[in-house]
Amino acid sequence: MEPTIIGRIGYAFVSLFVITNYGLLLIGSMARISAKVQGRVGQPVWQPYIDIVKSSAKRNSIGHGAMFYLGPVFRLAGGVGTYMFIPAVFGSVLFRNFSDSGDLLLVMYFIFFGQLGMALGAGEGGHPYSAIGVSRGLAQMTAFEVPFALSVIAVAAQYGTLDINAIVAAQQGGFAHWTLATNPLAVIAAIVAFLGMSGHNPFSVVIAPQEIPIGPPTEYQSNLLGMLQTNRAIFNGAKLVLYMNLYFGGATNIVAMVIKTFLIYFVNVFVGQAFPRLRTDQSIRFFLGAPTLVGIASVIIAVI
Amino acid sequence: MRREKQRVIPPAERATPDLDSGKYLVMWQGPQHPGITGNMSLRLVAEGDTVVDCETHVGYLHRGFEKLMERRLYMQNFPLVCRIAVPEPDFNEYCYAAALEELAGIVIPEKAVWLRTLSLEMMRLASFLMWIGGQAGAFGHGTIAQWSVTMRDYVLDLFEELTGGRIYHMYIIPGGVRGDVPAGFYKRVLETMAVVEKNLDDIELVMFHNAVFKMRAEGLGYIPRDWVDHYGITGPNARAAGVARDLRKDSGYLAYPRLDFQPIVGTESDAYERARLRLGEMYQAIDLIRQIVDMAPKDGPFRERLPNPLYWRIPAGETYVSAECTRGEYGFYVVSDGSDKPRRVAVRGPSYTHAVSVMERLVRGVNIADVAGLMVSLHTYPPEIER
Amino acid sequence: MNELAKELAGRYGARGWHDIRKDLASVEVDAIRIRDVMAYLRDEAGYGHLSFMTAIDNIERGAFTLSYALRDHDARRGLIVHADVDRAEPTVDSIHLLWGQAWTYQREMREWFGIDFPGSPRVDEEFVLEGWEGPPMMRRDFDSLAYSDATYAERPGRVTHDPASHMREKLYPEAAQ
Amino acid sequence: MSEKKTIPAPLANEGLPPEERGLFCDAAPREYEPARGAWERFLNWARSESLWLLGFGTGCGAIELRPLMTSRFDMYRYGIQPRPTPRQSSVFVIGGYASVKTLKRIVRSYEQMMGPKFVLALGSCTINGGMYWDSYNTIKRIDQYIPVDVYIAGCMPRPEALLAGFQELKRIIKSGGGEGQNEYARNFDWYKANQKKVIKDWNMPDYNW
Repeated sequence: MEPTIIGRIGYAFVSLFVITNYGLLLIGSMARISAKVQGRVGQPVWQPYIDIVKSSAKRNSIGHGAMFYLGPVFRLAGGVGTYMFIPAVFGSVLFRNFSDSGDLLLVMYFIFFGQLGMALGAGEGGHPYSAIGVSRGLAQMTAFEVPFALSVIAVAAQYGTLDINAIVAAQQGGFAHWTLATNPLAVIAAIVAFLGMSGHNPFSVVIAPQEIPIGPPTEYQSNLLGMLQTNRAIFNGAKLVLYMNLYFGGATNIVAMVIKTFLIYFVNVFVGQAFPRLRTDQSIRFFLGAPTLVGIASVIIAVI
Repeated sequence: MRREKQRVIPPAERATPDLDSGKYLVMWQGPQHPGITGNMSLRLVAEGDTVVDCETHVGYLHRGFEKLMERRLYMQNFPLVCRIAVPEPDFNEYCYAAALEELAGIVIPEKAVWLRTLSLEMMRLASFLMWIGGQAGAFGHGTIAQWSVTMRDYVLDLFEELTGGRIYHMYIIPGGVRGDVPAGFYKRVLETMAVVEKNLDDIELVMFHNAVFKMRAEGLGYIPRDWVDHYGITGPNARAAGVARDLRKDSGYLAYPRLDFQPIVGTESDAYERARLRLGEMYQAIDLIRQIVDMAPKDGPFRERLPNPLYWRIPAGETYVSAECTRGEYGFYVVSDGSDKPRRVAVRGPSYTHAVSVMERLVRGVNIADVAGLMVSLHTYPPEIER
Repeated sequence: MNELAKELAGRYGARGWHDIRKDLASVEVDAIRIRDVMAYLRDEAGYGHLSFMTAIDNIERGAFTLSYALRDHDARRGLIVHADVDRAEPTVDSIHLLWGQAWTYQREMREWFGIDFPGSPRVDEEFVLEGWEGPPMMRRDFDSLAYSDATYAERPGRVTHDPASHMREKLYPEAAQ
Repeated sequence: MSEKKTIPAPLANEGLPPEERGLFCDAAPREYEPARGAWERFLNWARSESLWLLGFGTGCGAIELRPLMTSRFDMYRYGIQPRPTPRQSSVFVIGGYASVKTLKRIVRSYEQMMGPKFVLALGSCTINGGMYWDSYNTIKRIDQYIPVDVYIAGCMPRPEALLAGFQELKRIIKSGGGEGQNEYARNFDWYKANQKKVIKDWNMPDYNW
């Protein structure tokens, strides 16, 4: 039975709540896994929750004008918007979100909308490190967008649609139908782009604590920081779900979703622990090199 | 010759950029900045992503040691000197003690010579372990720091057993060393060295064979060979430029003439080469510690009898004692006027030139992102600049 | 007396060559010739490495004694060059063109002792202090304890003993009475 | 604390060029009323379990923060982690002696931190001057200049002592005692007068709340 629009909004809230918590736990558990690599015990898995409560419970905060406040709002809107147009679990009414109302292009737009909004707000902070961080972030974003967009084009061309539900539907029926199996080059380009997108090493140029502590959010504090932390969880979850849908056959139940997204994210953290950080120019050169060529090849494979 | 080698600017007068032109961005790196070693600050003038000018600002840690020492008895100064350089206090203790012994004409027992050498070499190892974490961390690789600082902690455990202190040991006192070796200590030294050596192998694999680290560090901060004398560069920074100078070999103090080692010399003189060279020195330190454990006399006195320190007057004179610490030439210049307090104590720290003159010169033309990595690769430590 | 001592004495009127130990010596020159002596030592005599420069306040003589420590790495020996300057009006030639790090030491001496080095880069800027209003603090007539007591608030309860009398009371209580 | 209110400090951005004065605020900080009852207890619990250190090694005590951060002692276990910017951090670790030049930066960083904020002072030299009791350039007690929650004695305090200090800080916060921010606001004139007595070159903006 098709739920009413009110019901769908209610479902969307439930789904958003689930992905927020999942994202926070994912960040917490990944911090613990990285700690294991480093030979430590690491923070509690629920530490991100406490951090958000703490940040929001700060008693005072400073502002630098309206745009400064709008930065995290835009970013949160970008995160929520991205998630709202992706089906988290294929075929589920609860986790379908509004995926039938939007397509892949809208999702891609939302991924970058948040970053642009953040750039505007952080620039307002007036700190030179914020400004440098913003310029680095935007420069790297344009670079990793090339392989990512090529890979998305390959997927769209392969399945002949931009509708994410249709793309997932086309991948059902076992591993051999996944994009991973049918067009591995597109997956390679996309995963490399994801390293840049998630800002782990070696592509952590945006927040680089030893260089520009800590980039765009330098001036953000208190509840604004709490908002950014919440968004980080949602946005991470949304991107992981998108990747799972596009390349790894989607998920038909929540357990499969958790396992697949966990593994995708794990690749990031794993790479992040083993590498130092590239410079901005090096990372741009990297993304415009091999990953772009792989992306072009994947498009060619998909078209012929 | 590696590609992307930094352009060599001949030593010349510093040209100040026109800040009013609107072309430049002035920003401060430090003192509250994770990418700075210790507590000092750099005032960078950047054009785009490139630093065009730099001024170092020091003095955040100035405690006036040299003035305080003039107010204290010779023996009262002894707990003070080790606080000049926190990561490796033993070199302060050794240089101060050796200077006093030379002025007062005291000859220390054989066992003290070996224990001092052991203490200095362990300190070198600990300091390098701390440094390598900082170098990896400056390029964003936190894992290495987690490993190496823990290894340093194991070395500090040895110090704790030997001297009772983790950071400040106050072990090398005038006249010898403060205490004897605990039973079974040498065995634990060897065990720890095995652990550290194994971990260094891991670090070499993960850090030095890492493409990203190579991309960042190769060609960064090239020090030409003719700068070495002009700027008074010493230690690994000079050796990486191909100048085989090592005071342990040249001056031959303590037990070093009897130990088997050769100074490690590099050629490329960039950040990667310096890191590589320091890794080699860590292996060398482990090797030297093993030799010392093997050769050190197992019995005998460890301290010469001193006069009552409250009334200890040292004959008038002056001397300069230097030792090769991890960063270069560390020296104490002590002037005595025959009273029970020193007339003047001056400390020569290698960072004095590395962190100020060389840093200001090298940082020009470097990407903002590389400033932290460059600074760490010079292995500077601010307290010995300002004392 | 060796070759270098004779040479320095002949050329620059250096005196008082003194071998501190087998690889370290000291010699005294006039402050007015310090730059020539340093240039000679660096270029002709092989002392290419400037270890450090500092000053000693000989308040009894009314003079600052400058100490320049040089090192010849090839011959493995060091040399400390002394020069006296008038304490009332201390001005010395700058050697910042000879060694790249000398200007920092000169800036330090300017701040700590009040010795002027005309022409040295940034010599009048503050080095380690900020907003310092007292006299140059490394001069011997500056009392660090009195300044500290007058400036910084103290926590009550801290006691300072004279070590000699305190130890006498602790160890030999009967003799102290 | 009433006798502390003696000399009112001038509230002006002295030392700033006129065109920059408008960028900074002349108003003194104000006190913030804590929430009531169980809600405040919950918030205090969250504050105590998520201590973000300001990454500012002000003195030699900072050297023992490295082992504390790394795998031997691993302070992340207790929800403590370093943070590179004062805006986001809640705990300021004063790493030992503070020279006058550093004190200025300490005050600045402290004022930039968002409340509630806590100060942990390490080493004998922050308590009574320690080894540098007669130095002309180091202050003798840090609590004259900023409010301090926990002192850790020793030179230097071991990482275990630091961990114990953090546990004590947590206990204080949970019991509602970590009101350093309000104390600073209440006795603001006194603190400012003390700071200006020592820091002669006040060439920095006064406030930036």
